[in-house]
Amino acid sequence: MLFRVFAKDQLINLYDILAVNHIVGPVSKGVDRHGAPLYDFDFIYDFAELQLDYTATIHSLKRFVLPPRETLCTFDLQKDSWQKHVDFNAYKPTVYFGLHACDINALNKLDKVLIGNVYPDPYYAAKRKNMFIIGVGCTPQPFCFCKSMGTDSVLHGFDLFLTDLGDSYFAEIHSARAFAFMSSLECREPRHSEHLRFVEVNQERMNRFTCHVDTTDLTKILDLEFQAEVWQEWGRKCLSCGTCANVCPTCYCYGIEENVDLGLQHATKTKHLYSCNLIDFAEVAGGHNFRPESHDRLKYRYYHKHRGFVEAFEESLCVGCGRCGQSCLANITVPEVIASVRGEGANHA
Amino acid sequence: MHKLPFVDVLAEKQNHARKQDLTSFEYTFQAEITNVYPLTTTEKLYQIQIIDPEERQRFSFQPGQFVMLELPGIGEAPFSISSSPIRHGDIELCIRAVGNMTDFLARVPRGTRVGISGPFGTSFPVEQMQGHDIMLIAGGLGIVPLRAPIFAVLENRNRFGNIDIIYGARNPSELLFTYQYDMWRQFDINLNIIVDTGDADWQGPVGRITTILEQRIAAAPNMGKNTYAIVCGPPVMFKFVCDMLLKAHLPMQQIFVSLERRMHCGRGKCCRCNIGSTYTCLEGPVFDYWSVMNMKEAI
Amino acid sequence: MTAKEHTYLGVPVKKPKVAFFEFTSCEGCQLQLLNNEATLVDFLALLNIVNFREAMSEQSDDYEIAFVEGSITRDDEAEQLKEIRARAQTLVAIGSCACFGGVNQLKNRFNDLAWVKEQVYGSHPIESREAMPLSAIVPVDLEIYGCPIKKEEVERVVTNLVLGKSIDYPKYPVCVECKANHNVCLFDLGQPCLGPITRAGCDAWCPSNRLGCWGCRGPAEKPNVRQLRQIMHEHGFSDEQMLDRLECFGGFGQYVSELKSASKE
Amino acid sequence: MKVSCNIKVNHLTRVEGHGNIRIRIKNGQVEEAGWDVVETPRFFEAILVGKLWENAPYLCGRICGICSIGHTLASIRAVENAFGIVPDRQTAGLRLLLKHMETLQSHILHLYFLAAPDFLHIGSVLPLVQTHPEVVQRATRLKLLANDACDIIGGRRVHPTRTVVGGFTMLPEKSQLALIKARLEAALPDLVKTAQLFQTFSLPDFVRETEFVSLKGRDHYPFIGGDLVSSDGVVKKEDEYLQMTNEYMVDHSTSKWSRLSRQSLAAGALARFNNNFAFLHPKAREVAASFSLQPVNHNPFMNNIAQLVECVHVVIDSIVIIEELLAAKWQEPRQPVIPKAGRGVGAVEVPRGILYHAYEFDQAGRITRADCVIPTSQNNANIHYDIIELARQSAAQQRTDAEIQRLAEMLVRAYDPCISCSVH
Ligand SMILES: Cc1cc2nc3c(=O)[nH]c(=O)nc-3n(C[C@H](O)[C@H](O)[C@H](O)COP(=O)(O)OP(=O)(O)OC[C@H]3O[C@@H](n4cnc5c(N)ncnc54)[C@H](O)[C@@H]3O)c2cc1C
Ligand code: SF4
Ligand code: SF4
Ligand code: SF4
Repeated sequence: MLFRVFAKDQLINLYDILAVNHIVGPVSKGVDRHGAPLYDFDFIYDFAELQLDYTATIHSLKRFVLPPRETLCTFDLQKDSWQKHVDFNAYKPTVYFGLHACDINALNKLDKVLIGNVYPDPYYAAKRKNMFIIGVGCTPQPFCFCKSMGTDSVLHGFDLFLTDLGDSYFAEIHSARAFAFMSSLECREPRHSEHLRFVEVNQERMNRFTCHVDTTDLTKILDLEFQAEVWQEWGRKCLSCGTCANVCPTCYCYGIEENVDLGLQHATKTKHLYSCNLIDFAEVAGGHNFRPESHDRLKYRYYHKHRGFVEAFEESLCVGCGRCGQSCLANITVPEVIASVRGEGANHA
Repeated sequence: MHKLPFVDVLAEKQNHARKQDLTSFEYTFQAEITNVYPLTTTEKLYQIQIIDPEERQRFSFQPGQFVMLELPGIGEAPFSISSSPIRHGDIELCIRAVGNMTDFLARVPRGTRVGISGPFGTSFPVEQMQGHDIMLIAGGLGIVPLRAPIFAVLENRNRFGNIDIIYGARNPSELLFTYQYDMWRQFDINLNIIVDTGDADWQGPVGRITTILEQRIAAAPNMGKNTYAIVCGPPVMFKFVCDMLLKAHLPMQQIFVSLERRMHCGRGKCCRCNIGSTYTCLEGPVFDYWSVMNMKEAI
Repeated sequence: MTAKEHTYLGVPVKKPKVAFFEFTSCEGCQLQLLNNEATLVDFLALLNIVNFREAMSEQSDDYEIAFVEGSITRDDEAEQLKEIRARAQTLVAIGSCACFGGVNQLKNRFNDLAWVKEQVYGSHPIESREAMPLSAIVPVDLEIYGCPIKKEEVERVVTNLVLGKSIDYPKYPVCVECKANHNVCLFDLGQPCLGPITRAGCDAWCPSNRLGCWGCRGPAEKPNVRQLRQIMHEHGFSDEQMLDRLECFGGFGQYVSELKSASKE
Repeated sequence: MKVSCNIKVNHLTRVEGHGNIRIRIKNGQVEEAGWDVVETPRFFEAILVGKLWENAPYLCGRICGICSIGHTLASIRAVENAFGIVPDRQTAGLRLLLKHMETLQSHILHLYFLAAPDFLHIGSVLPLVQTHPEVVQRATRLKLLANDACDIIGGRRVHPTRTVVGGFTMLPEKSQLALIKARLEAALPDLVKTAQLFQTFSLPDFVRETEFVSLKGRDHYPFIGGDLVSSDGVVKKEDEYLQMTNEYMVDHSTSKWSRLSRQSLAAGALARFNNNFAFLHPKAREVAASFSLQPVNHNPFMNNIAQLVECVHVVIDSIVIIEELLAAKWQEPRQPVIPKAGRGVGAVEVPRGILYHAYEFDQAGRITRADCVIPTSQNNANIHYDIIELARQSAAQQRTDAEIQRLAEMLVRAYDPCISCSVH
């Protein structure tokens, strides 16, 4: 990896260099009822909109790589035959400006199942291949537990990663194209003092984590506690609204719907993101539901993320961003649920 | 100003084990329904042929695998291939009308173009079963996925030991493939059929599958290690039948089941078929009983 | 219009004869049908409309599908509905009034029709009975929810009806669609919302416009109303405010009485 | 031969709601004639009692599917007047714009879909899809524009979602407004064509003198709030509306009737035109002149033309409003609401005439009394006496049964009655 340092006022130049492309980044979405600022990822048309010192975004980046609704293909029907037209819905390369480590890690995890598996998902892959990612160091929030999930720093899956050293940015360059961009910027090799400052800044950040999840033997504990009473308690709270999965950067399950146009000559096949928390997720022919109760479904979400994925890919499908807990109206958070399953939380029966 | 180059995934050759480039993962074979045979009031047998002769020949599958059958604009659903593997892309599907896509399919005439993708999923280890006795146990629609291994076994009948088919249905009118029973018997297959409730013409036994299985096990006290079993049917049936087989000393890894889940992609993406966190479409639908025991909420 | 006979995947598609009727309602749902400007012509081409009083003078009693708007609040309406039921093969209730009683059923909450009449008409005699959904009088084949109905959904339902394809509604709540639209949760903005318990299908129409959901589409499958009540309390909303929304369209009948008795405790 | 006929139109078509026409003429003498409303009442005024203030606009919009925006705005105005909230310029501008777009969509719906078939001697607009596709396309283009604008400003074309007491829940994108402005500009030629189409129709020559009631313009053609005026010279304040409407019940109608200085009064496009002609945009006045329409006109069939004139006016005025909104910086969309005890009235000119909502609140902002007076109920008596007069004139002119029935139906349609709304 190559490192560079550039003064903060150079950032706008970096933006300008990239601005011929579509740019997505954190923008302000007003304030919540307590006056706290809200952020979300959106297209950026003006450098002033870019809020690099954002706390966390409500939704993840997922809408850009796994849109909540996506047309997979269309059909033209003739009297006795039909044609299928496939469009991967990727047209433009896009710069993602200002992703935190957790979100970059989330994409890396999605890659494993959506690109690495025997059947790659071409719709995802097409968008994924057209990303230019600029990461940025974050300030841990009270709900962040990425440190516990091992996703508090990111080793690959980005082009450039910026760390705020006060009056300058420390840039990790991870791709040739990023290197090319940096060469049109006023920047230089970091000095030794800046190496130290970089380490120091990261250490300070490490010390700020307040939220933890104990993942020791979690795969086994989830198996052992499959029948635990706490699941029922969480289930009674859960609204089965799927919000947790919708805001999660790594939840990817979906449903398919096919519709015929009013003219009866065309049809479309649409994919829409689903959630394993929704009531009919595991319903099959004849109406049998493999997970009829909300606690069955809630449990399954944890089971998939913290056990199944680990078995398949040696790592958890959760990056510890805490969004699901933040968005859950019933206050169901990963740290509390896992603690209670481990028999530690206040909620343990 | 730097314009990022657009990466056309369509063009980019991927080094995937299975296919050459990413488009192939969305490829649908155009196929024609060449014949439709009503089997009962709700099930029909569809003969479906891939139109392009080359594609038809290239399409090969193992008994137990399934395809996604698509009616454009109506829906797509997984169905076990119910015909002999040697027939390649000229397959038979036996389909029960239970919902959106299957109800529409029941109205579709001969000659209609449909889409097929696959084959997907794991298969029954027919090779491995050679030299052994085989018990094929089916309840209701469970006979459908068993028909492909039955064909495979019959084609090399002399390589297998005793073959038992135990098949239960709710009543005689729901029995599938009745026209093939004589043929199966001619191949020295011990075919046992039982119904929950008989009717005026019914000569055979009445009761549960387990009744017959019990008799079979009692008659062959040392079936144990030498026997492979394939079990297919409604979830409630699995547990009882597999328990009995275990008691009869069949090793867990010689008992196979085919599980049914909701599937929207068949490609390990939509998560709809996950059991615990195992994809039924990738690691199944055929599982050995050990794996099933190991998965939460499998049956 | 002359019908072009279609087949779809080899299945013959017949233009059904359809009729539209309205009972006690604002006629907004019928208007929504005419509001399909962009697709109106295609929509009309799918159907053979034989009766649509709001838009045409020709009338016929020979129809296969009847779309009925409005709730039943008078005996003559009940009688006419029964006639429609007898004629139509498929009876489709459109809008919350027809499906649940709609806003009209709010008058039922007083359990005092005489007082209600007196409020509006004084001593002048007027005929009216408790507002009822169609299904309280006759069997209903299909329900299209919403106040008002959503044209995209109507078009989908009608296309599916014409094709003979099954018609499914989301079983999950509005939150799913709200999140898909990347809205900020109304509770975070300090507004109450019934999204977590209301059946989706409207594409989170109101929350996407920053108005909390009032539950016009009725309950989602197995809604967790008890938990939502607690959430309302945590966010500073009273049982009364929750009740206002819950009882607004009549879809949550059972939960309204539960909440009423719970808030008395 | 003297005219004898017995006309009974049950559930008149191509109007909103359920009304019946009856005319019995024997030997040239009108024995009986009139207008009956058989719509089932919904009792909104009772429903509102005991509800918190925030329910009022939400529920009252549902009085009418066609003018739900007008009802919502009238209701909001009543609540705001009771709580002493004055909308800022941005809110007022957006509300008027929204109101205009509802007027446009409602008038176009009436002119093309409900009224025009009569003049073309067809049962509905459907045959035109084949014979005159360009007419249907023009109608849908205009209606779509108005509806899209309602979606963008009010959140939804039927039963708006963004309109709340205190302002709006959220604002449209300025780029969306700019797009609407461009479409409005492009709509003017369509309106000219509409006028040309209506020039080819022969409007029945029928006059019965009546009293016209509307809002009183001060410097603008009035739509939201202000004083009330009648063509007979009565002027009242907004909250004195009861003295303008004087509602009463008749046996043959579930909708109430109104009167002021005479036996009946008329509200609607023609009333607004007659009372506020001076405030119309010159282009709109030109259109009126091309139909020789000038105030005070007493031919109810001319209400169609007055609607057309208003379409031109609201389109031009909307362009002006959008220009102003685009030039200003967006302000907070919503003012805080602090309920208090009191009474508030909101009068709004909806497509069919002047609409009043009035509420009384207790300390906590719960409604203790509600009253809504709908344009069509103000028009009922006028429609009734017009039918009688039409029957009389027809008998004198020896018209055929079919002709009398057609004229009577057209007459009622000319009022564009919103019957379900009037029986709320
Ligand atoms: C590996 C596999 C092999 C199968 N083989 C056969 C077969 O050979 N013959 C046959 O008749 N059926 C088979 N099925 C079941 C078949 O896929 C479903 O009956 C079919 O998907 C129903 O689709 P539909 O659109 O008609 O029903 P829908 O209208 O989608 O649904 C009707 C009911 O079926 C449920 N359902 C929807 N999709 C599925 C699904 N994929 N699996 C199970 N239930 C579902 C719904 O929740 C609902 O309760 C198989 C299923 C799997 C997973
Ligand atoms: S855990 Fe929370 S966000 Fe997730 S489905 Fe349950 S209630 Fe909704
Ligand atoms: S499960 Fe929750 S904490 Fe984990 S990645 Fe998803 S949203 Fe973030
Ligand atoms: S958000 Fe709620 S109230 Fe609004 S349309 Fe949807 S279901 Fe109805």
